Amino acid sequence: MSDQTASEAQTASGTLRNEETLTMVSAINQTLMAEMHRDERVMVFGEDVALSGGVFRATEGLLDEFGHERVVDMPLAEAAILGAAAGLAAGGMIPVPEIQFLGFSYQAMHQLAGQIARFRYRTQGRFSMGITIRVPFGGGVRTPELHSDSLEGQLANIAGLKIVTPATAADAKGLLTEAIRDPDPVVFLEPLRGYRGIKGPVPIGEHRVPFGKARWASPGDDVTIIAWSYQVEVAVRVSRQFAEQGISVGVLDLRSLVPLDIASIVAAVERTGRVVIVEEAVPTGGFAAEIMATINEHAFYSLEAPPIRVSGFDTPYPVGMFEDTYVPDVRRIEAAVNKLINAAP
Amino acid sequence: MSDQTASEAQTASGTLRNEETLTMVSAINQTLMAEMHRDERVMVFGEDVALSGGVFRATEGLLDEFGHERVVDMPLAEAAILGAAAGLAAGGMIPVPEIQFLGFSYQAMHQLAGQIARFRYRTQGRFSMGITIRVPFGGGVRTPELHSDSLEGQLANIAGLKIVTPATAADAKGLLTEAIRDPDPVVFLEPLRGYRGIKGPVPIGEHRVPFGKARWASPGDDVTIIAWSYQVEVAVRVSRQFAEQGISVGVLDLRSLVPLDIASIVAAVERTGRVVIVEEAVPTGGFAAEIMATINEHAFYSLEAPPIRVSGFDTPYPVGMFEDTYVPDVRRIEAAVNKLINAAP
Amino acid sequence: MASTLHNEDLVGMLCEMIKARIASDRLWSLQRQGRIGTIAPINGQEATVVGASWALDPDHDWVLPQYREPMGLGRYGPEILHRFAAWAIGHPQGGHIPEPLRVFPPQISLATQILHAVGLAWALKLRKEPGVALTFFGDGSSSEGDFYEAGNLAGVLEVPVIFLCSNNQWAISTPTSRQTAAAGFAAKAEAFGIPGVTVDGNDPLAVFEVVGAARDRALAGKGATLIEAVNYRLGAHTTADDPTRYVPADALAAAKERDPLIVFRRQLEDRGIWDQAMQTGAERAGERAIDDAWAWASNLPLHQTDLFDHVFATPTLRQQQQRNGLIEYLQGTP
Amino acid sequence: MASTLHNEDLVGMLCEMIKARIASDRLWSLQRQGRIGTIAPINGQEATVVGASWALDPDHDWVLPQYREPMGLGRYGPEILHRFAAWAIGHPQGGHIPEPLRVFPPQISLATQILHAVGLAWALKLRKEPGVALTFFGDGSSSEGDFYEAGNLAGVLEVPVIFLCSNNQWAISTPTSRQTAAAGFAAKAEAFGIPGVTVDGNDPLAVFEVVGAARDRALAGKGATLIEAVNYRLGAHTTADDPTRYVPADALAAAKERDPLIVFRRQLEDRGIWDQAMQTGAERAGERAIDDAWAWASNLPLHQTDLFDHVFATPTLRQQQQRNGLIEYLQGTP
Ligand SMILES: Cc1ncc(C[n+]2csc(CCOP(=O)(O)OP(=O)(O)O)c2C)c(N)n1
Ligand SMILES: Cc1ncc(C[n+]2csc(CCOP(=O)(O)OP(=O)(O)O)c2C)c(N)n1
Ligand SMILES: [Mg+2]
Ligand SMILES: [Mg+2]
Repeated sequence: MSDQTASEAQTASGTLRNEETLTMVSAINQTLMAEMHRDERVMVFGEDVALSGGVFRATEGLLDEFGHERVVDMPLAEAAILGAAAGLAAGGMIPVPEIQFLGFSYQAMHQLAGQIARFRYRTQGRFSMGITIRVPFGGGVRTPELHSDSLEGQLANIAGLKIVTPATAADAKGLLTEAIRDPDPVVFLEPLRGYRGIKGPVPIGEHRVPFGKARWASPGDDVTIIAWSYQVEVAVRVSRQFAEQGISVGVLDLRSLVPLDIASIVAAVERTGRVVIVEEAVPTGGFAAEIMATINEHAFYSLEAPPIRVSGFDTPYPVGMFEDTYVPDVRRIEAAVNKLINAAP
Repeated sequence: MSDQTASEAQTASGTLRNEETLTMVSAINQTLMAEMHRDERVMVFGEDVALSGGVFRATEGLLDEFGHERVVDMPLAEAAILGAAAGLAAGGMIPVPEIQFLGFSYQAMHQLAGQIARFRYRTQGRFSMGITIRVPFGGGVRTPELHSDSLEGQLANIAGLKIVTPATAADAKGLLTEAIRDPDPVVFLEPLRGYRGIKGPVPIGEHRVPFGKARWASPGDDVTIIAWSYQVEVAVRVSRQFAEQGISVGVLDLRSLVPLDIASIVAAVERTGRVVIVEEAVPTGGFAAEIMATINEHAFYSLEAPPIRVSGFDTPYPVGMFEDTYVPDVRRIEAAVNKLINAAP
Repeated sequence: MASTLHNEDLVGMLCEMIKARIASDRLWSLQRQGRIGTIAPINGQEATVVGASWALDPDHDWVLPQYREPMGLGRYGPEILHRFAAWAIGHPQGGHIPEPLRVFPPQISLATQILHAVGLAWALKLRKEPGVALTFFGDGSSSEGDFYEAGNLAGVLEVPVIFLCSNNQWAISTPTSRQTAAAGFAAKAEAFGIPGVTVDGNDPLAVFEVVGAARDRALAGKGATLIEAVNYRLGAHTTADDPTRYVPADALAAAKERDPLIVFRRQLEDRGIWDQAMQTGAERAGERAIDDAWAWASNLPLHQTDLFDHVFATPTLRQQQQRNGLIEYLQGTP
Repeated sequence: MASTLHNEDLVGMLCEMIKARIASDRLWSLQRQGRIGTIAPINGQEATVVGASWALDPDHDWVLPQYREPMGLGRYGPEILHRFAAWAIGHPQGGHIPEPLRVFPPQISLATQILHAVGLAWALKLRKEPGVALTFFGDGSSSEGDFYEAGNLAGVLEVPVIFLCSNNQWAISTPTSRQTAAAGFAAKAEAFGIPGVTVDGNDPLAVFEVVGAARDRALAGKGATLIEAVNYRLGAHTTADDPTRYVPADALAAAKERDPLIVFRRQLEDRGIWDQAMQTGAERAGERAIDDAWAWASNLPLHQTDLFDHVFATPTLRQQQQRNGLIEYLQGTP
């Protein structure tokens, strides 16, 4: 899967370069390093990003390289982190703030949804918010409360934010590079489980992956699984298992939710007519519902059976002992695929 | 429409009583009055709710009736309003806080989504949050920024909140009564345009409307419009116009989004096969997408054409001069109905 | 320092104050005629805004207002009032204050701009630009977490920011006694480790002086200052408000005695640098300024499809599709 | 007042402090064995928590902890530790502290509980119940807007709440110098118009005294107090943290000299009310307490379908459908 990514990845020069094998967290760390070298306006700040290098070590080494002016440990206040980012962006900097866990973006939602997402619009282009907000999210690692919540559905309903969800180490690099260079605010969602759990070849040197272009993590003709972030990895496992039975299950990795690659979704529905959508979130109002709506609007007549969403449940993200039940896994996705295969066309 | 509502409304005693004609804001005011008389644990607080009776006069007269202990002007801090509400609920009170406009619930999202919605779950029933959060929302009255945003899609993705959206004066009373008596947190969304723009008969005396039971604001066999809050009013106008052409367009008023009346939605789809969903929100990730997903999951094979959502646009809620274009109106809904009528089955 | 003010400055300040009041009153009437949306008058806060603006250097210093102050920022050029009129009309260009004007658009989500000011001041410091960021906010807004987070962050970062709390005694209907139990709003500076100063907000010279001192301090690399300017809201909260429901008549009457436009005029008359002719001239100039702003704003072209502009630098495919749908709809061919 | 403490109180306090340390260390090892999730040790903060709890009346006073303090709340009964062990395991019952215990579960979303404490104290006042609400929070958490909004609201409402900032010098890797420029955390009380007190958080008697005074004040209807208890985090932030990356070795060594367990023990030995036998006994009792808690927690039954319980008093239809789907899935017949 990762090989395919790297070779498919679009680079600025259009050429293919050497690769190295990295975990996702290393790919992120290298990218921050490279972008800070490239443009001295890029700065990293947040809770524990400097001295300790981040609770997941994503910002390790940046302080030594760039000093206290550009790598800053902030007081413990998420609204201050994002509110200051807005001011910094207006003042000509390129802020790359970190929110320590996505559940704590709620503390800053008025700055994120009410301010950062609207600043360019409110000022009709005077102040653009070229801010990349890095945030870990997603389940599977037995964290305390509010550390594992998948809130992308809520974020996607906030017009003015781009929502980016890498599923491979190479994409983490390519999409993060793109995010930092994008003139608009990007919420860059990093899967907790993926930091060290996802590893793969990453192009050496500049590597950009445009937003809004989904990736076939695995091609397939019978059923399509649409996923993003860590669940792409799970979906690919499902696809491999079906492949052994001679059933061809494609996995479409959305890469970014906003902008959304509608064309690839339509192509997937046209190709297979049967779609499973996987998300770790609360289903009601989650992003899988948006994918369903998009399919209905653009590819309804190609559907051979109703799309199925495999999600968390309509409960808060639960305590550790419920986690494996809550987060979609191979078996639940398999069941959905089987149901679609058995559905009459 | 309102006649029909009042006579359909379910009352605790099951009998029909006298009605009076009220605006929605008067119905809300009377209900607060009645509930505060009924149970002395009920208290109302927020910005400008006491001395001035609320910026829409919804809480007018409460201070005189119940005094400064139970009707309280708070410092200007939304997180404090909802955070204190959580503590009050844990301490045995029945808080009915007001957030002055839904756009400012972002300031309190960590208390709403992270705390109030999860308290019962976190404590496995020890502390329940019988809080009713009254909030005006929705467009059409040329407010400044962040006063008109429809965020119900985001709220619905927060497990643990009930989302209630009255569309008539009678329902405002019946649902608010229910909300205050509900042991769980309810976000009670009041349409700005409806405060004085919606008027109708309201049962005198106790009147309760259960959550999760949609209402046929107008019955219909050819197409169903699913709507909530003020857009029900607009949809009914659309329905009347089609009736003149001999086309029967039903309007299903959801009344509450969480819990959702799946059965009535399914019945509507089975009856008409063609569905328009109306929301004032940003479409991407909005609640109309959830309705589409629900239809796909429960009534896919009854669809005769793909459901259509009529929404705002994927932009922040705009300035006044764009408002009439942004908010769904009769013409846009009509166009959607016509498209469905013309769609091949 | 106030000592560096020349007579023409004092005259200029009073002219700006009069202009602000006239603009405010005019917008009030326009709202009453149904020609613009909700508007929040500046009446009573002119001395605070004009005094502060006089201490700033428009070529280097930034202003981040709440929603009343733009009417008093004539020192930053007539464009500010033009844009404010467009904002009141509900035209999208009202939020666009063009380069190189160092003024932010009105802020509706209270206290959020205080954090923006800290971020902006941080950028000035990092880029070694010789300016400060001054942000206005109300007594009510000081209760929001953002105010405190901003003050605390500014204390830690030592950035060139000035927090100017315009204490007009009311947050809509909520008096300061329900807003805080602190010994005044300047006392909150203790929580941030920065200086806090209280000043008579009806006296533009006093405001000028403390803002000037805060600016000197900031430019000297010594960081933030919190200023409380005490004034009184002489009108309604907004056109949607009825203050007779809650403002005690005697308090209002007393405040009107201290109306900065009257007091400062008297002061200049006493100094012999102001007379009736100048008053009439200033009033005419004020009328002209709002006439111009109104004319400019009400002649702005608008296409409904501009609704999609500037959400992102480049619209998404979905936005383009929606825009195309809107064009069809507007052409009546949906 | 400290003067009302008897020898058995002092002995009881040290016993609780030892119990807390032992529980903390045991949970640390259990995490290292992979048997529980992330845990935040209490080491270094025992005197603050135990001293404060001793000033409270468990029958009337509430405690709203952050995430470390539950280990030190033995005064509220052994159940607290039982539940905390279940919480650490990731069992849903860990968050349920049963009636009538006046203790909230651990709070993860920092500073949010400070507002809950104000609301709860408000309820006590309205219901005329003779109790106070005490909330613990860290130095880092004091930077959140919620802390300030809570302090300000408590000042206005004059409710019986005690804000206890346990200043262990670190918020994960962030030292207090990066957290605020204020002259200490107690100084922030100025912003709220309430008293602020700093106390040696390594001395349980000093903590007992200031909390007792704050409680008296609160019960007398005089409102809130902010207390800063200065101590030092002797261990890692959590089991996921490596403090050697950022805690200066000399500062830690100096703090270990002031380890409250050593200092207070010495004090009691000097008074002749503690000896090695008592120490051994207290340690055994501590081991037993965490053994019991662990046994209780690890034997709790669990059904995966309980996942849906208590979201609402009555599940929605959709939740019921999801639950039914889960049952099918668990039975392997999806
Ligand atoms: C975050 C937020 N909450 C609530 C409101 C509604 N609101 C608008 S103005 C106002 C009072 C503001 O008072 P103050 O800060 O003192 O400013 P003033 O109007 O007195 O100049 C309120 C509550 C808002 N705009 N933003
Ligand atoms: C709102 C919020 N932001 C961030 C975090 C992540 N986090 C957990 S503990 C911690 C540091 C807390 O420091 P402090 O308040 O001093 O408490 P201590 O751990 O030192 O006892 C952080 C940043 C969180 N849990 N909640
Ligand atoms: Mg005010
Ligand atoms: Mg700490």
